[in-house]
Amino acid sequence: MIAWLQPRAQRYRFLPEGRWAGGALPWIIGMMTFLATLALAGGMALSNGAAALTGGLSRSFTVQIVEPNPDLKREQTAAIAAMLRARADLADVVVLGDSELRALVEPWLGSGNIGEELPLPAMIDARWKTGTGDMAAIDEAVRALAPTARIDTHAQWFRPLAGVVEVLKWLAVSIGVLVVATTAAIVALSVRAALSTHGPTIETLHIMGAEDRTVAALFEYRYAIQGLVGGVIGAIAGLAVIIVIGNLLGQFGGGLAGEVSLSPLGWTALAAVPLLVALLTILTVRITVGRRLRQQL
Amino acid sequence: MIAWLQPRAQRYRFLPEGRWAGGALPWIIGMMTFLATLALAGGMALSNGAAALTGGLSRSFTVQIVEPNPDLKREQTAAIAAMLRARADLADVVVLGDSELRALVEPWLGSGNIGEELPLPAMIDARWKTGTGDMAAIDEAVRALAPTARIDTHAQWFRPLAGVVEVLKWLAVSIGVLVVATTAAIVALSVRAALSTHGPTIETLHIMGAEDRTVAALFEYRYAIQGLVGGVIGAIAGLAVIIVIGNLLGQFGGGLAGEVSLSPLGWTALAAVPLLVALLTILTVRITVGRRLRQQL
Amino acid sequence: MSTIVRFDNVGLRYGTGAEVLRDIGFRLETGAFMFLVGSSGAGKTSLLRLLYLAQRPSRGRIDMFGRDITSLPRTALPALRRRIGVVLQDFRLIEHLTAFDNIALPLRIAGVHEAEVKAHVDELMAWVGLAERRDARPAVLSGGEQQRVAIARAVIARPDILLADEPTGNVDPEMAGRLLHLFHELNRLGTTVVVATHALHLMSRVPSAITLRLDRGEMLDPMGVLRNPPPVEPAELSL
Amino acid sequence: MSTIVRFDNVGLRYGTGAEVLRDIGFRLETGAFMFLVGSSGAGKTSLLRLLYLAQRPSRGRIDMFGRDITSLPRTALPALRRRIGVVLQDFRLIEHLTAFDNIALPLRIAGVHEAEVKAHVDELMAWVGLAERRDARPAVLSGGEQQRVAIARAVIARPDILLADEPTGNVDPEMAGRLLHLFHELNRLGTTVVVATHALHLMSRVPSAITLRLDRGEMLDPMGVLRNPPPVEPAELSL
Ligand SMILES: Nc1ncnc2c1ncn2[C@@H]1O[C@H](COP(=O)(O)OP(=O)(O)OP(=O)(O)O)[C@@H](O)[C@H]1O
Ligand SMILES: Nc1ncnc2c1ncn2[C@@H]1O[C@H](COP(=O)(O)OP(=O)(O)OP(=O)(O)O)[C@@H](O)[C@H]1O
Ligand SMILES: [Mg+2]
Ligand SMILES: [Mg+2]
Repeated sequence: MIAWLQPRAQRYRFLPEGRWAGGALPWIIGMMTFLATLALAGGMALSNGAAALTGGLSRSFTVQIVEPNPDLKREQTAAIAAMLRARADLADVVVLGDSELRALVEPWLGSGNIGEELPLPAMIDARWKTGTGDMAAIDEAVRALAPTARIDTHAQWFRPLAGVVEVLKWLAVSIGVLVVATTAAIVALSVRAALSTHGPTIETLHIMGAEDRTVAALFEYRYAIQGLVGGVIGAIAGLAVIIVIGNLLGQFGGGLAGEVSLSPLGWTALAAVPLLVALLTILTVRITVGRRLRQQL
Repeated sequence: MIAWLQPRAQRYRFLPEGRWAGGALPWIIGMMTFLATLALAGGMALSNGAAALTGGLSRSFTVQIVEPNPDLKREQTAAIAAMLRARADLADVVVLGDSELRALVEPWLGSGNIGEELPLPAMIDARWKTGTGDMAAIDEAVRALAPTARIDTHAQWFRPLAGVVEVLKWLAVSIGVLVVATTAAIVALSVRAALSTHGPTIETLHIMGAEDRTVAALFEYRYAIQGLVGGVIGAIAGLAVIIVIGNLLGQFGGGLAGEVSLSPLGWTALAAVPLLVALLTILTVRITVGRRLRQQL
Repeated sequence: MSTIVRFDNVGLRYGTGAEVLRDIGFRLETGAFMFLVGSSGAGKTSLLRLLYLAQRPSRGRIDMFGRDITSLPRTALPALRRRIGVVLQDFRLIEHLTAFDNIALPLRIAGVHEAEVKAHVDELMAWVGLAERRDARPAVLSGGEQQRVAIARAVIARPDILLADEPTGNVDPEMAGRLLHLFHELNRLGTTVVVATHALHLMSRVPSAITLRLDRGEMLDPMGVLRNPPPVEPAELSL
Repeated sequence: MSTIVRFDNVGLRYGTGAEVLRDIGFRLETGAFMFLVGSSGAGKTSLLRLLYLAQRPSRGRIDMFGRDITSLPRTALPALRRRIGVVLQDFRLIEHLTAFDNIALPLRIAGVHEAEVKAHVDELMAWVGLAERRDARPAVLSGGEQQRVAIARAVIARPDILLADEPTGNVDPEMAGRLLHLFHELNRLGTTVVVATHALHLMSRVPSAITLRLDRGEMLDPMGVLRNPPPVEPAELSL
């Protein structure tokens, strides 16, 4: 298992030292890791965003009571709020106060222009506890209490955006998977090339009684180092870019950035990428070399 | 120059036929081309978006005249509109009618609630012809005509978003450049491996009097095909994804998608990617092989 | 003395071709010295490939070191290979290793202590006239030098059995005699030696040697001495 | 007859090492047959490397085909190389090509018509006893078979000068004689031949041959015949 950590494998240099593949492989692996990290982070961020859109925001709706008679309006508002609060599948039923409504309207009308005489509608925000419940039932119940009331579901506003986010999320995830697969293909290509270059050496070692795992370890050791170096370089570069972009989004985007940021689990997943790449490298090497060695008796 | 098109180079198979590098190289090149295409398209789309934001939308501004006295308001509005129209560096000066304003406010107040008695502000949209002009001068001129008037520059709303778009654009471009560089590195790695594998063959051909360009052509021919195949596969996949994403954005995002779409030049640039990749492949091969051949007398 | 190699009715074909070895049967006693002769393409190298476990026979049975190697699992072979020294027809030196490191290879594979490696290898290199080429890589060695490195590598670990394929094709007659003397000395110390060669004039140098003559894949053994060899005289340890 | 090769005070060192060839000076007339002898490491292969333009001398001047090859530009060399046939000590066959294709290589590099290639190669393969191994790759050929492929490849294009490095090290004496006869025939047809060999007994087979003896990089030419050779007899075209 850890045969490639045996000092002898390096000490006796059965394979040539120095930079294999002209030293380019770690950089190539680094670049691929960088892309994978970005794609993974993008996918996770978009996934959070999509969850926020389809989950949090779109689960809430607003009841608007447009009733010129202030008393009747207040009455209807209270009745509807009570009805909504009574339901077990709703949460966060909030009646918006007059001042909050005024704040919403003010940008459009200019401050100080809205007198008491302006007939603002009453508004009640509510949210489904899980998923989206039976909107039609709510609609019916509300209309029974206030025929002029209107229900705004946020979902209808966010659904298109959520669709786009969903598509982008899957694009990012697919790219991530493709990048990882391509990295394995590149490593395999490089290993096959090395095996072909060092084929005579392998054959000679084999004839002289070297065990398969000793020979395999020579390759695993070298590629593991290259994979690890490349993975760490790429992951560091990727994380740096993610942090910078995240900060810029936080600076500029305000609220949205919060929805797009990563969970601690997400950060852990990103940090695991270089290890994964190194592991993938070793696995690719082991399979490729093993197959080559079993060609000989 | 086109020595590698000579039939003899293939006919006599001085190098082995069949899939080199286990047939993986075209797929790897294809994958990299796919990524480069996406990054390029993303960069161009974001660049268009950024231009739209910093250029079109952010060049416009709105003057709001908040004046309870309707007559005075009408007077001031006309004066300001005349002043703005008189300027040579502004265009599209539009006074928003009462009905348009009502439409803007209606969602917030409920339809039918806005009577004549509601003191709506007057609004004038205007746009700088090029860049953003001397906002302070406008501000001064407007205030001279209507002390209570307020100016909304759209730029202040769009600037943060424009910043994010700008950052993402440069990220996309950098990724594109990195992907292309990595592709060259992968091709070079593969060529060096092939040279090392076929080193004895090259030496033998050399001793027997084969010209350098004949030998180089053997490699160029094979890699050019692999580069072209990979480039076309990747570009087709990339364009397919771009078209799908573009359609989805068009479906969902409405107006924004228009700003993000590609110009004919952009499409041409994307279509040129596989040729570029093939050219890059040939160039990499020519340099790598040439260097190897000149090591021999 | 015990039997170290025993072939029973062995046949070998590569892929779907014709048999390149047919009905080979002989016994080799521990400590024997055998020449393998026959014209080009007769199957000498193929027979040696069977002996150094690079190839399984397509039929028949081969015993080496008292074990039926045709039925041994693949994992048991490396240990046996370390008891066999081989000089290949095309040398098979490792290109990136110096002459010293090439010769030291079998000792290092066997895990011998480095100080011991150095002493042994340096002594042997002097013996085959390569002391000055200690740090040269195969690419810069002359053909004869490469061949001597290959021979030194084959004998350095004092194998139980030494196989040499045309080991003197690239050296002058004087060096050939010297190398054969080395084989002979090893043989006297107990190593069983099999040498495939075209250089028939060398054979007279080892009077006690037996000869296996191949003709287009078949054994020529009119006397039947190979199938039922007389016991080998115990070697005097004189080196 | 004209001089085809002329060495003037030639020295060769690899890198910063000592000179492996020192003060080599001789003339080779067109149509001559020369044996190159000397013990292992004497510099035979190095001298041949100079002749097949794989190496420039570190000092002195070499003329071949009437041109000073030490000052020729790199681009002018391939055309000269196509007039030289070489049998390398390690064969250097191309692994993925069949015996036929390996032998055909020089003709194809020279752009000879395919029908002609086939006729010539098949005839020569029969001559060296490889007719049955036509489609075999080097890996499946015996050592001697490989050597014969290498020789056939060297002579197929009827070179002006044929260089052979230890061309009979892996074949039996009978085949060695046969190959030497081939060289001799080619020589009688006008090809200048240089053969480096340890097989001194072969030298008597070509009575008209001259001998260049190397000793640790120096020429042994006590008579001075090599520096001022007598004219070669016009060869009778008898083949
Ligand atoms: N791997 C292989 N696959 C197919 N045929 C092979 C293979 N190796 C050898 N042969 C054939 O088997 C026959 C015997 O070959 P082998 O190498 O044993 O001969 P040899 O006696 O060593 O000859 P030489 O003296 O020329 O080295 C030859 O005809 C050869 O072409
Ligand atoms: N490329 C090289 N770099 C450095 N030294 C070399 C190189 N090639 C050969 N030599 C050395 O030059 C000397 C002469 O080598 P060369 O191969 O010419 O000998 P040779 O006469 O052909 O010997 P042999 O009969 O063993 O083939 C040897 O000592 C060898 O080690
Ligand atoms: Mg053989
Ligand atoms: Mg030599």
